[in-house]
Amino acid sequence: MIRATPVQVRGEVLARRRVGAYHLIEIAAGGIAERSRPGQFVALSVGGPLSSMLLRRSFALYRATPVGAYSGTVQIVVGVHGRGTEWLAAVRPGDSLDVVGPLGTPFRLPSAPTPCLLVGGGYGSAPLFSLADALRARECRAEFLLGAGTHERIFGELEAKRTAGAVTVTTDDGSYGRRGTVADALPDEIERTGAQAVYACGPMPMLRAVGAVAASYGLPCQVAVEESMACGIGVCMTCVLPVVGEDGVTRMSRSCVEGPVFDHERVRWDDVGTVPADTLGAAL
Amino acid sequence: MIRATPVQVRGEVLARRRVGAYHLIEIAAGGIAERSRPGQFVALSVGGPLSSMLLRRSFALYRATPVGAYSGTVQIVVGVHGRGTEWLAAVRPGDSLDVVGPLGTPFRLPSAPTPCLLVGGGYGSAPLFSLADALRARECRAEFLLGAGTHERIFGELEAKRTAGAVTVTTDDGSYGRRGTVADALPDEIERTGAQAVYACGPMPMLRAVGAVAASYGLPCQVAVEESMACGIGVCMTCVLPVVGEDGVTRMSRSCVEGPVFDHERVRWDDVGTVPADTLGAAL
Amino acid sequence: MNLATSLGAAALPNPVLTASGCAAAGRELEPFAPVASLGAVVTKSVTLRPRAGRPTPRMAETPSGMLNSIGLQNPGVAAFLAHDLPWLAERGARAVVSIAGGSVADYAALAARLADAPALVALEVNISCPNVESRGEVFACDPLAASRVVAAVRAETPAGIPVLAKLSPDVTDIVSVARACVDAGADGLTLINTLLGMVIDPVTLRPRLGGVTGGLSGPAIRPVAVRCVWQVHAALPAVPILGAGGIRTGADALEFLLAGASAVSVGTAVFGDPSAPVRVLAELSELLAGHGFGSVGEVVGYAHRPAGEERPAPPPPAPDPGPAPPMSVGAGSGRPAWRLGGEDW
Amino acid sequence: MNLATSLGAAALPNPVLTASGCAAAGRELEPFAPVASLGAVVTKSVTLRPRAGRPTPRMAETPSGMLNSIGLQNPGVAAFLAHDLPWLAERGARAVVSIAGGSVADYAALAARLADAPALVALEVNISCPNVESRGEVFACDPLAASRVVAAVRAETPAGIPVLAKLSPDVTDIVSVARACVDAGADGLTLINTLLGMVIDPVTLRPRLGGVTGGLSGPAIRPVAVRCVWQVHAALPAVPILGAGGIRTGADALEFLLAGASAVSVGTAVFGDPSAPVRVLAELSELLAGHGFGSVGEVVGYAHRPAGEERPAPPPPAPDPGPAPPMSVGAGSGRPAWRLGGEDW
Ligand SMILES: Cc1cc2nc3c(=O)[nH]c(=O)nc-3n(C[C@H](O)[C@H](O)[C@H](O)COP(=O)(O)OP(=O)(O)OC[C@H]3O[C@@H](n4cnc5c(N)ncnc54)[C@H](O)[C@@H]3O)c2cc1C
Ligand SMILES: Cc1cc2nc3c(=O)[nH]c(=O)nc-3n(C[C@H](O)[C@H](O)[C@H](O)COP(=O)(O)OP(=O)(O)OC[C@H]3O[C@@H](n4cnc5c(N)ncnc54)[C@H](O)[C@@H]3O)c2cc1C
Ligand SMILES: Cc1cc2nc3c(=O)[nH]c(=O)nc-3n(C[C@H](O)[C@H](O)[C@H](O)COP(=O)(O)O)c2cc1C
Ligand SMILES: Cc1cc2nc3c(=O)[nH]c(=O)nc-3n(C[C@H](O)[C@H](O)[C@H](O)COP(=O)(O)O)c2cc1C
Ligand code: FES
Ligand code: FES
Repeated sequence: MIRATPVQVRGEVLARRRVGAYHLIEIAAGGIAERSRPGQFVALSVGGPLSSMLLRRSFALYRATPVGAYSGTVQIVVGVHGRGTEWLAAVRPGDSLDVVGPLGTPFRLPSAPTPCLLVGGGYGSAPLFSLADALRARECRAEFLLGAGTHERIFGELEAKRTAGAVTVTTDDGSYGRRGTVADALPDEIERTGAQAVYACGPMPMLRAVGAVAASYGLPCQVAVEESMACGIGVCMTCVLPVVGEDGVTRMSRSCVEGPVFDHERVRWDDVGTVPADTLGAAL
Repeated sequence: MIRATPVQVRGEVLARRRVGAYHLIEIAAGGIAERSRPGQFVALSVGGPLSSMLLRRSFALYRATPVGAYSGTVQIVVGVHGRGTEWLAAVRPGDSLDVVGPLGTPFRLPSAPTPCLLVGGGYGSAPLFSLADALRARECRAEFLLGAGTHERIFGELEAKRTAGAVTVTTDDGSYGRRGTVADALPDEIERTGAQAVYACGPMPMLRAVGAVAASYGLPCQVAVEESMACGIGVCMTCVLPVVGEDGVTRMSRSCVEGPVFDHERVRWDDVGTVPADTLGAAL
Repeated sequence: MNLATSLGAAALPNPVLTASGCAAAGRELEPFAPVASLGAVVTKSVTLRPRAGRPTPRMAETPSGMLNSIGLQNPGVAAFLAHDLPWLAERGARAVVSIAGGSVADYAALAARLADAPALVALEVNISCPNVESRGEVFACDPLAASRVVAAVRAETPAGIPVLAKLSPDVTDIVSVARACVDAGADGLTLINTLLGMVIDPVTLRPRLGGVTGGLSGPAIRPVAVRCVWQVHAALPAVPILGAGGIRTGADALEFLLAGASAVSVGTAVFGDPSAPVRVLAELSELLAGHGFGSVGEVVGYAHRPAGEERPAPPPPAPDPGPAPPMSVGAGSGRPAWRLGGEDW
Repeated sequence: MNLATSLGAAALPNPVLTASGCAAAGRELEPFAPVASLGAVVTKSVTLRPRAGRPTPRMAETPSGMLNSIGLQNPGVAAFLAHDLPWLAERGARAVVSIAGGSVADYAALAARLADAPALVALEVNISCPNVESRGEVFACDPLAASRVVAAVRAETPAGIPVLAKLSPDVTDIVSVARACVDAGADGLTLINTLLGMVIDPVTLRPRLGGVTGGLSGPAIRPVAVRCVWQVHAALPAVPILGAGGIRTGADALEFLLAGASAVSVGTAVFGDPSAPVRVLAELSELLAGHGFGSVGEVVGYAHRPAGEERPAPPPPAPDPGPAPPMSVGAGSGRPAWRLGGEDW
């Protein structure tokens, strides 16, 4: 796979606004949008030069617009999790942000028209909208199944409706949409949409469950995983998970450069967080 | 000496503006202004809660206004020196600042009407204006001698003129006012003003020289020193200098609680930065 | 919940103390952190005779930390007994008195002088001092030298007053030093003192500190301190530990308790926030309650429990905004497998 | 100015290198910091056989630092020789190859395999590894074990390739370990590896890292690293040192040179700023020129010069905005002494 080399640029915050539980941040960052593909991510410095936080934070590209009034903009959807995302949730237009990207593997697209189901959990739906555009450009139908714990943690329902017509939404407690998880709703959705492929992005347990349902229907499923990352560019070996290679051998694969998009069936979900004994180079 | 106990308050930046080479910052900080006396200082947190900078930065109180639209305001004059002052120079109205104060010893005032000369170096003139007010309230004449390396580093010339009439200004290179240092100009100023006491605030070499001139005229001189401080409240023993006590014994005195105001003649200027052999507790 | 804890025979109303050298003898802290409200005040190390300390500059700020080379400036034990302990006693505060010396005899003499001092609840033996009788080697770096100091202090100290040995992290094997001190009679351990460090000024091109090297403290060293507490508690689970090193929040304090400390000292954080000790106590107490702990004792060393063994306590809210894992997953329908095309840009 | 420097027989075009484990084998850094423009790439420690490393989570961010417990994941020396060194050689880059093992024999075998590898300019011996033949004690913590490894590697390595022993700061006396390594044939030393640390999660109440403890790196540890370089250079001034530990700016790099390092490695800073190595080099080169140094060699150890001995170089602008001390001070006029009144509020 030939991928564009990432760049490091000093971006400028153009806008930040709340969207449900999240913050939608738009950044002028020349050189990134034109190289990026759906599923890739950017890594941002947080806290300013005197911060005690040394490491970058990673965010899926929600939108990447190569041209326009600014020399190229990217949009990300930030959920506040810890100190770095808290800081990001307070940036103001005009603030400068150091951005590295595009990083990681993009979603691969069907080579022939194929109806696809795009499953997002929480902010995990962010990268699915540009994916839907790319799918449609290839005459692939793209429908959405979005879930979260609560209504305000569903991202992009309106946008999904605008582009895809019917959108199914789940919340854990049923306070909005269908009660339960996206995996609970998935069989009905596969039947309803006639999907021939599934794409998913969201928390790890969700990816695991969604992929299992897809597999039970014999459908291929690509997932964009989220592992804790120190460097984001492939030099530190922090972000690994056990993945089975083409050769059938399990390796601790870096989710920042070999992922974040993996074929669901290649990830050894039972063993995430461990080094399985049959991994290449596992201690005896 | 009975001094008000300091308080720690969450202040709010009301205004920041450039004045020559400095930044004049006004902070609403209830509880500090009403307790403070000329010569005391405040200590501010810098960099925010996630900063890599742990220690406070100290600033002389330029103005302290106990009442008004806000529950009490303080003003400080900040010269950019390192990272902390750089951060302070970028605060915006509405930003919150953790302030501890008032700290340290105030200038002592003559008990009878006495003409005084107030000598300031660079931002060191900041505490002299409230001192002048206090002196005048005691019917002491207060005149100013201000110096700095360059014109933009003279602070408060206009204000000094407004309140004191003639003000002598020196710059090292003579680009503005009299050429040379305040100590060079001091003999003439003592003659001209008939001063019977000298107060000085500024860099250590200046304090030393000013005090020497005052001493040569037999005039008492109080100086507000500036030593690097870690805590500002007297618990760490960082900010010490060799000072001769009433009992004639030299001690490493804390400039944050036993100072910053000292009688010039008590400071062992030749030995600042060392522990003289006859200091109480010096290693043999 | 009940915040009471103890360090050996010393009963403390709560587990948050100051750290030696970061609170003087409590007086200057009183406006910000009333001394009687703290577990105890650990006083600046006191020596037999007054000490003037090292030349300035004595400190340098470093990333999330600072270096100090104060050189144990203190007024000597006589002045300390005359002015400082009575003041703490008047306010109903408890004092853990830190002592420092250059020889075993110094430490013993200090312990004897302090034996019936007011407010005293424990002695902390600062053995991160050069041994003048042994080429200036630091006591804390040699298990034998450390144990000699501890034994001498223990012998001079009343039974009801625990002796805590304060260890340096600058050693190859902190457990062996800890064990030597305990074998010599230490009732508890304080972990950790500062790490030896230095800063060179890029303008003057010389060491920044008057003393050339200094002690590194603050949040920067917290992971080292937690590791030391963890290792020593794992090896000597019955020995009470006073944890210190970079504690700035209640969550930081909790880390130390979980690693095995029975109480904690807040040091450098006081310089940035003089009310830090009381704030840390409030935050810690809220965290402990949130986790459903009923007493400090339950928490001490809790992170050492075997994998799989979980608390029945109410779990804190999950930080993850996404949906929870499904309870059931739909069964397969037997559709034919279909492969996605390869990457084609 | 001339930025060339050397580490023993290894001539380097400039003194800024990457750090082992923080740049993989250079390939992923190339878009941000072209590998040929650096003094050298210090590659991730390689072992004889592939290693899968430790379970995740493998890192925790700490104040101005981070912990890692990667566990030496690497593809093994065969893959490294097949894919990584040729790539570096093609680009005209220099490789300092870091090797790691569990026994003296492992290290020796690695050195033999690498003896005539392309791009290789030096071997860095990562001895912060558990010795499987000695209850897992880390080689770097025992002068004898460390010297055995170094001697074995030196014996297998061609004369023109210097062997650098990379020391751990987690020892009581780093100078004695340094001396043992030099006596065993080390041509230089890399100072320092990470400090052992840990973090406990205040939500899960368990250690944050899969490996429980991990290595602390980043600016938080810089004062410790500078102190180690200072101590070792003072004791062994002729031994070249590769300095590492928290270097993020040119001024940080300068600190290490002044303390006695002949070159520096930029590690953790790369994660926050992938172009850090080239930026540090540019900043350092500007600083050196500003101080009037003509070569790197002049700077190495410069902060050790005796007090009073100053450079003739143009001094940087004084940071103090106030007036300079006066040249002359007016003479006394004999007025009568007069006392200020006492404090009266
Ligand atoms: C490929 C990828 C795409 C992502 N996309 C999004 C997105 O679109 N929107 C969004 O809100 N979040 C996204 N995340 C998660 C986001 O990166 C984390 O929430 C964020 O890094 C947490 O930082 P913090 O400072 O708030 O938390 P802290 O816990 O303080 O972070 C400490 C350190 O751990 C790392 N870390 C902690 N959690 C994660 C995590 N889940 N993933 C990676 N690193 C982590 C941080 O980067 C930082 O270095 C994505 C993560 C990955 C790996
Ligand atoms: C009593 C007193 C009154 C002062 N009044 C003023 C004033 O009115 N206006 C003004 O501009 N400056 C004043 N200063 C100096 C000011 O505190 C320092 O310039 C400032 O602390 C430097 O911080 P920095 O982050 O920019 O520099 P850094 O060098 O990054 O500071 C690092 C650390 O050293 C301490 N430090 C460094 N220099 C000094 C210093 N000169 N004094 C005390 N601590 C220092 C800092 O507080 C900080 O903890 C005063 C200092 C003192 C002691
Ligand atoms: C300025 C300063 C002075 C200190 N003085 C002493 C001392 O006299 N005796 C002692 O045992 N420890 C002393 N310490 C070490 C602290 O008590 C504490 O062990 C260490 O700083 C780590 O905790 P912290 O990171 O919370 O500061 C001092 C620390 C600092 C910063
Ligand atoms: C993620 C990570 C992996 C590391 N891997 C190695 C390694 O494989 N071999 C080694 O000798 N040092 C390794 N180190 C240590 C660094 O090379 C360096 O000595 C240390 O991190 C201090 O420098 P720094 O603060 O600039 O990172 C690693 C450090 C980090 C952060
Ligand atoms: S985050 Fe560093 S290799 Fe993936
Ligand atoms: S600054 Fe801490 S005692 Fe003065």
